Amino acid sequence: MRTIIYGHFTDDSDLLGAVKILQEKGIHIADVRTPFPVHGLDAVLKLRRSHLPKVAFIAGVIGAVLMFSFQYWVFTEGWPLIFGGKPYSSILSFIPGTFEITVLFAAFAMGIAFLVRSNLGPGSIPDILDEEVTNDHFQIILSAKDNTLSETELAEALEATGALDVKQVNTKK
Amino acid sequence: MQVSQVREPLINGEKSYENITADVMAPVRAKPGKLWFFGFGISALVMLGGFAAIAYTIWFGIGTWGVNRTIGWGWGITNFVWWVGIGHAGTFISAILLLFRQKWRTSINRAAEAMTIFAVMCAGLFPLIHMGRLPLGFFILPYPNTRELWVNFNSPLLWDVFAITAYLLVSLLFWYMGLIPDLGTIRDRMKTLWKKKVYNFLSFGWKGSARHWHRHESMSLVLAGLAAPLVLSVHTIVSFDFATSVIPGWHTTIFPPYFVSGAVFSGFAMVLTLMIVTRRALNLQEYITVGHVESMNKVIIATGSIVGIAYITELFMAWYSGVEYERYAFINRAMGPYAWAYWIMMTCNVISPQLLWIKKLRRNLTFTFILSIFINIGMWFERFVIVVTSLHRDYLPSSWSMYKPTWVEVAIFMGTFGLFFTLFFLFIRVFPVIALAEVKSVAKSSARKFIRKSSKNQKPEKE
Amino acid sequence: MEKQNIPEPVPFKFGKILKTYLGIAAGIGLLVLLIAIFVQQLPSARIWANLWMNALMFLFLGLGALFFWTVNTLGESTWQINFQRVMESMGITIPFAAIFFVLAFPGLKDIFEWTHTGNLDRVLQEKTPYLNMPFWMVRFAVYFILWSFFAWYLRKISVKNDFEPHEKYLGRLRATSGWFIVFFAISSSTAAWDWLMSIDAHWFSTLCGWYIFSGMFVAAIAVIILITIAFKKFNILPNVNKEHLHDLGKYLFGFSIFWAYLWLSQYLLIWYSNIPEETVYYVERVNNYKTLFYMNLIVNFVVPFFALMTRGSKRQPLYLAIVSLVVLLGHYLDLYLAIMPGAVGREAASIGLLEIGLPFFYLAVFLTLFFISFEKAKPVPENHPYAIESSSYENI
Amino acid sequence: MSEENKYWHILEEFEPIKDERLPKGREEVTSPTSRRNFLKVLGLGTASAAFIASCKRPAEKAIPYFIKPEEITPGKAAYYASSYFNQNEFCNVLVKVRDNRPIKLETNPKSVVTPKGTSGRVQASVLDVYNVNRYQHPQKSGETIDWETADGEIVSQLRQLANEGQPVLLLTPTIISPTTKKLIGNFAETFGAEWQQYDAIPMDGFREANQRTFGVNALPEYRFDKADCIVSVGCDFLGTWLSPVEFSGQYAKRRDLHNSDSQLNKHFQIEAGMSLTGSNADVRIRAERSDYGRILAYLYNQLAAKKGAPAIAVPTPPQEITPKLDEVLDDLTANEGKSLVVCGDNNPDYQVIVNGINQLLGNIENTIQFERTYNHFRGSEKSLETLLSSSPGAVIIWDVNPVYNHPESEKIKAAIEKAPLSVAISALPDETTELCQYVLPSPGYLECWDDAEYKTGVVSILQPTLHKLFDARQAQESLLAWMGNESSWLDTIKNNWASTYFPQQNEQSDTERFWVETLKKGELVLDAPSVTIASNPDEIGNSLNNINTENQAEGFTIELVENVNIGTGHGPLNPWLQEVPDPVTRIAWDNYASISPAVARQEGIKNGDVIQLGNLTIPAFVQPGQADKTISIAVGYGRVNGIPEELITGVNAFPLAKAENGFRQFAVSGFSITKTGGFEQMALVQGHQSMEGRPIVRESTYDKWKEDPASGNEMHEEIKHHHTTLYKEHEYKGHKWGMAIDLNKCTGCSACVLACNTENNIPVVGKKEVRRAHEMHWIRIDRYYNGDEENPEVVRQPVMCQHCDNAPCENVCPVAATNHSSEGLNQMAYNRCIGTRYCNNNCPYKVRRFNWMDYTGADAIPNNRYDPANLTMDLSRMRHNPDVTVRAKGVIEKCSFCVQRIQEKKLTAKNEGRQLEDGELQPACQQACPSDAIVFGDMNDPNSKVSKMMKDPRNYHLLEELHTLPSVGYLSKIRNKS
Repeated sequence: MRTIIYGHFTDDSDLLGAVKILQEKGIHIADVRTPFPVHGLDAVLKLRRSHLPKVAFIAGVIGAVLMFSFQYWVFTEGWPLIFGGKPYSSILSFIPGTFEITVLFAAFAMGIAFLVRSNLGPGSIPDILDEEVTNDHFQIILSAKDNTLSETELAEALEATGALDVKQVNTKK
Repeated sequence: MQVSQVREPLINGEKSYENITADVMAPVRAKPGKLWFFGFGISALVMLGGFAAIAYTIWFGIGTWGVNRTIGWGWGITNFVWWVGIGHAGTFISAILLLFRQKWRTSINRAAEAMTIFAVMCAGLFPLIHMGRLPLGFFILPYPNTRELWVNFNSPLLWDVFAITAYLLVSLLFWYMGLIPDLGTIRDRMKTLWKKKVYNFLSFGWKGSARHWHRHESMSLVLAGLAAPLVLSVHTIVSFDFATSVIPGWHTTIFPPYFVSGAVFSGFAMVLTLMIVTRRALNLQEYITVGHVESMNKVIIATGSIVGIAYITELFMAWYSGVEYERYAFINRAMGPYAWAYWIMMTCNVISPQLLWIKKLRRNLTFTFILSIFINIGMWFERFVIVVTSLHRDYLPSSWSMYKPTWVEVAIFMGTFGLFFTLFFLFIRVFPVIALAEVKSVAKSSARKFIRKSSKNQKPEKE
Repeated sequence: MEKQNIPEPVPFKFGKILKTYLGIAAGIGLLVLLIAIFVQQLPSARIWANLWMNALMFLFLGLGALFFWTVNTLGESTWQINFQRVMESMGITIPFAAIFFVLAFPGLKDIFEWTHTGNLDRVLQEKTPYLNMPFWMVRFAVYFILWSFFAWYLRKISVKNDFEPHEKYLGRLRATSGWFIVFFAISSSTAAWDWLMSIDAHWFSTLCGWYIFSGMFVAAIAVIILITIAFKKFNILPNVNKEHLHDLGKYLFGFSIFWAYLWLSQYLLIWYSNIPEETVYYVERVNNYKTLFYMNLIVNFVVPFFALMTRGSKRQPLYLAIVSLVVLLGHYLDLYLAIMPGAVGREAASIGLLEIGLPFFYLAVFLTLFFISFEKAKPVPENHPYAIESSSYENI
Repeated sequence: MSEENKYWHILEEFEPIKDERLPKGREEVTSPTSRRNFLKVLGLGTASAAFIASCKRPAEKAIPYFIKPEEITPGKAAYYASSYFNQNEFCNVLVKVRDNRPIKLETNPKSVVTPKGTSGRVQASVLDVYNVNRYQHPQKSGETIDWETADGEIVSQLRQLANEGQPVLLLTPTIISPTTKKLIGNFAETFGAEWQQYDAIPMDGFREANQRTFGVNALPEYRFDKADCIVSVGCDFLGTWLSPVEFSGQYAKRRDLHNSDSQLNKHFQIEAGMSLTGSNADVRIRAERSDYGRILAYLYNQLAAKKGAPAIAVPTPPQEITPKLDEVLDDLTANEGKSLVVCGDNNPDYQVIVNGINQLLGNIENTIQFERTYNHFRGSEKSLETLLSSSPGAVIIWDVNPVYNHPESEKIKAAIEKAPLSVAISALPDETTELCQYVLPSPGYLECWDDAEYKTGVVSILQPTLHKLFDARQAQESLLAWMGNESSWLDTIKNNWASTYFPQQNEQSDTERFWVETLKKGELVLDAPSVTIASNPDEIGNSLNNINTENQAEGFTIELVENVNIGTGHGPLNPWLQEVPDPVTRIAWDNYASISPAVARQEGIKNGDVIQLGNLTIPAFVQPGQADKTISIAVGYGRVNGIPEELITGVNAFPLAKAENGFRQFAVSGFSITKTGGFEQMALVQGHQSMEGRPIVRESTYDKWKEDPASGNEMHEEIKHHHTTLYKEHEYKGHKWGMAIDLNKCTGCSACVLACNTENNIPVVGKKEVRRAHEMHWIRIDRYYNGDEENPEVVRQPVMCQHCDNAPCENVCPVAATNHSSEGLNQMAYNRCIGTRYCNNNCPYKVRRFNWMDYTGADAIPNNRYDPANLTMDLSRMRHNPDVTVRAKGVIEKCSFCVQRIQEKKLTAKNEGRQLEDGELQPACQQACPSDAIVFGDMNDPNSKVSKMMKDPRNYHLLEELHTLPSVGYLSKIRNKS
């Protein structure tokens, strides 16, 4: 059982302004929802750089190692055959396969990581407070729980920033 | 970031975020018209015809094609390479242009990517059906088996298997990840519940949270970084199919980069062909502007000229090499029994794109449309010239021979068009043809006139 | 976006200290050359080959920079404007490269087998319509006249816009760049055939031209980075920020990969079909220059690939500078491998004092010319219609 | 190899088996049309052979051995000595038998007549045995009847006719079997019958001429191996004339240049149409067919002038060739007694002059010998006189087809139909059997007992290697039966031998032993009879006069020639022979009118344009080297009866032949060409005639070779010198198989192609497919023309998989279906192949073949078989070599160096605990090559013949500049010309 206060703006620069103001007031912002990635918002919200690239890198390395060693094993240990007089370990021939698998691993590992991390995915039901968020509403969500101020104070603060129809709802969780 | 006033706007007309949503979603909302059903029906029929021809081939054998002891690959592989080539534009646009921070990509990348995927599907058909024993095609997969028999990692054809699969999957991923937010948008515009449910399922429950956007952006960038070399690798490997051989006209080192630029060349042409029609049909003229067409035409000149230079380099090297077989191969191309194909290729690929140096033509839609079709004809003939003309007269004159396709091959080729357009027709009805979120994000900086709905008593401070 | 407080730009002066340093460097170079000739008495082929190699390297830096600038102009990209003058001034050195080539002309007979008219085998006989001195000279002249013209004219327009700003200059800049690219697309390949591929006269590869180009481009970028960072350090180009370095880093990273891609394409295809008339080139190098052959790949691909993979790496001036330096040396090595085995042969060719010392001379001359030209104009083009974009963008 | 051959020696085993050996009430194993099962359960042997004889669908039912006949080791081949004879083709052969099915014919190295190689026809003949169109039961006017009734009715009628004194005519081909001759003699007595031997293309003119000049009615023995200078006037002795297999061997001996002192013969060919022999000549002189007489006369007169013999002025041949003829004369006179002049024309006058020339040159008794004369070609114009003039009461036609191959076809038809009794004894239906009341099926020669005296004093035995498949009976048996003779035909032969030949030899003391030993060897050589040669020079005078009065030919002259494989009309029944392209024109499945390029140009005719010649409508083919006024057409085509639809091709040209003063002439003048406007695409397998100046076939001249054996092959060293590689070649320890082909010996006879077909179960794809370049042959004989199209020089090159060590094909197969064996073989795993055809594209030699459709019935998908020649029927499948997989649709195949043979021999050697001897194992092609042009062996063995040849300065590899390192070497061609 917690209370959520939210309101929206119709322009990204308004939003940025508002966020700054709220932060100056030391109000913790639970979430901001926008129709598109607002430029500079992540900086203002001080979001840490994502780790997804690292995931990609690690997965890629794994893919590369696996594929290469597999090919090498097949041609030297598994069943060494002579093809057109080429040496058994014809490294150059292994490069294309290795490359493709590397990219495949990296890309999908990252894709999956993204979905898991943001718990998005087939069948996940979002808590949508304002459907226009995916259209032209830039929404700020405050939670009473992680703010010292009371619901009403928060609402007022939000109002003050110029947010439109500020509402309060109680949600479980 | 600021944009210089000199730049041509990417979005015409007076737009607010709301308008953009409405405009782009219109086709998904509206009921499909007669024209749509007509187009869809035709393509579906042609597709079925193609499948029938494929069944016929599998049943009676490749002997039903025109290929023979000398020319082992005919239209089949020609079409394969052609389609793969076309399948290069989408990912190129959305990956490489993203890396090069070309904003104009935003209004076309979605459709282009879709086209890429469909084209690659069409392409993928051919290596499969040109096999003598398709039922045993799974042999090319290195699956563990009791005989411990593996595949031949030396074979470019096997590299193809990896390349095409990886490319198709990664393109799909890239495309879909980009779609998620827009699907969310559609979901929230849908009135009927089941549609809402479906689109919510498809949108993976997107809610536009800043954190998600943050991750989404960095993921897109890395994906682009991964996709860029992938695009190059795919056609590079396709070119290896020929370049690793010893056949004059096939074995030449310039093939990898030249195939890639050829691919982008034909891909962009195909995108133009489609976009010029689509923007009309779905009236998106304000988003896909003449400016967009011009920028694409520029890429076409660039890649087209690279291809042209490659042709000439090949020609010169054939002479320079002093190898009689090489020399003959190229003399035969230009003067042999298949010279007509060679000259069609030359006119369509090298000469006609040079017209685009003229700004007027570059910005002329009708001209561009016609040219784009010419280019793809030319690119098809390029592959025909490489595959057939090189093979039909190789080393030993005793086995020289000629090739002409049978109705089966023609039907299959047509069928792939059917498949391609069937999918495309479906696509424009269920998914937004333009990347909503991305367009919105550049709307402010690049729209001719942006309608700013101010929130109450809020005067924004300019960046 | 990281806000940096931009300090006041310091006007660049090509001062005494700098001159003396360069003088010393040039002196070392010449000294080494003299030692090589009179003390070590190296075989003439090696001397000439070295002069040839350094002349090429000298040219590559200017030509590469010019290409970089023009191609960005055409692509309507604007981020490079803040250090555009660096490229301009590098381009100005092109005509002087011609002089260095001419200095090496007496040694052509030592470098190019096909010049030994009289005793040519069948294949070389058949090549004479293209590989003959007069025609070769004509081509040489044409390349340099046109390249120099473009370098000079583009620079002229760009500077002109500072004083009498007008949009037409941008248009002219684009048009000229276009023509340059067209000519460059052809000449870069043919020049590579004339000056490098024809050293191993029997060998041929359609890709050779583009491969050489990619190497040149990377080398040029490396130098642009080095100079830009230096100028930023001394606040000559204060407007150059991390974002610019980041992008330059990306270029270095990306085109190192592109170079490796072409390297692989060429080697793999020749290795795969293993036809003597082609393999002859690589057999020579793999057997007799084993270490250098693989070194080449490591320095020019492996190092930049892993060093510049992360975001941070590209935004660290010092770090980026070091990597660039390594890559620059790498491409000097690449050039060495392209020239020496054919021109000098296994026994005489080795990396000695000459190979290490001589470049200092050329480098000194290059920088001198560069500084002189850079001093002449404003460090950043003013009134460039897109200038605003260059100072205000960021990498995600 | 002959050492391991398990020859036949216990006769009883071939007695028809008694019924109780057939297991009763056993469950029948019915097999689907899969050959494999068929072989598995069909332990066939004598048991099921009998079974097949009795049932309609042979392979459907089969029975495992109840009691295993001890001569059969399942999976092991047995070889039986026998002989093949058909018109101008005779070979002592070893019949390779697997599970009691003859599947291949191989050279009998012990033979004195044909010790090396066979002809293509011999190789293909095994297929005839399993021909599905064979008569299976005796027939009376189409109705099946049993032998008893047939015999009863025929005998009674014969007796009746005999009493009425009506002539009974027995018409046979030339019989060379001494025993049969005797038998027929008796028969003729018993029924007062007249016996006539008939040849489709008779050589009675030759016999006549020899009668006149030498007083012997005989065909002498020609010794091409003894001749330093051969002059042939329109005589195709390497392809179709008299005894080609034998001659090819002799000829090849003199083309061998293995060491510096070996002597190359010089071969002049004076001819109108480009014949196989002509295409091999050192010097080919292009002359009109109608000028042969004059040319011979000219040669004779010139020689006579030199020798001071009487000469009779005869109009000289055209100016342009006389100087060339003088050249010929110089060489002839330089080689007196070591030269040989032959002419292929059946005109006795020509032959008389030829004899005259040879006499003047003193070749008689040297290169022409009369001891071991040939016994075939007994037929003559008179053969059919009785039939045509005095209408006989009964005609018994045994294995001849005059209705098809005699110009008087219509008259013969009438005569046969008129005859009260007409009996045909034949294995297969043909134009003649159609007309006869009674048709008595005779078995193929592989099912028969017989003997043969091909050359006087060399007698060989034919023995059955397969129980009679159908309810057939040998003609001899019929005769015996009709004469009421109880004794079996085998006994008759044995008795005859015991009485005739046993006394003439002294090796064996016991008749039975003698018989068995002869059987093993397959041949009995008796001392040659001595012959005295008369000499009557005035005959020459007469002949010269006749030629003098010969009236000048006007219009075009059509010369009827024999196709190397098709022969006189037997070939069309055999799809294998049909599918092999003609070695000169490279056209399969058709005959055509060869016209000269000049004529083609002026008449505006292209290949395939249908033209009208008299009442013959036939596609034209532009043949370089063809004489302008002569049109060559192959006989033997246009067969209709007893042939599946797809195999009916070409036009029957026999009707054009005509008799001139009592001798059949195959050159007829007075024709004009008219275009019909029709077009027929011919099955031409090689469209491009020129080598484009590429070093594919390297050649030089004898003189140059004597100075430098590497002449013409200099680039081999140069390329070796430039050889570089980016990875070192694999080492092949143990064996490393290689093949060397001597281009100087190969005549292009195509025996290798057919041997390969037989050995490797290669499917027949038919005319339509060959047109589409879908032919399947693993070995092909490329033919290129050099020089002017008027009279080009011809080079040939057999090309099969080169088994490259750096094989471009192996690299690119995605599924590793083709790779390199540890013995250097480029091997194909058919089961693994998925048919991407990438290997095929990548093969510079284009030797890989793809199964475009289901040619063999081995494909899993039903109802998609493409088998124009009905070779996938169960009976035809019995010919398959069980050691070689039958390939399915969509699979690549190619020459395997007969890996199955390699394995077999290796195993034998291993079991016998010894090393493989060089030459012990021979692939099918080498085995069948009559001129010993192909040599196979271990290149790791420095003493093996092949490694010696590889070291020969003439040796080179095809496209060696590509560094594919082939295991096949070619020895450059050396022409003996100035």
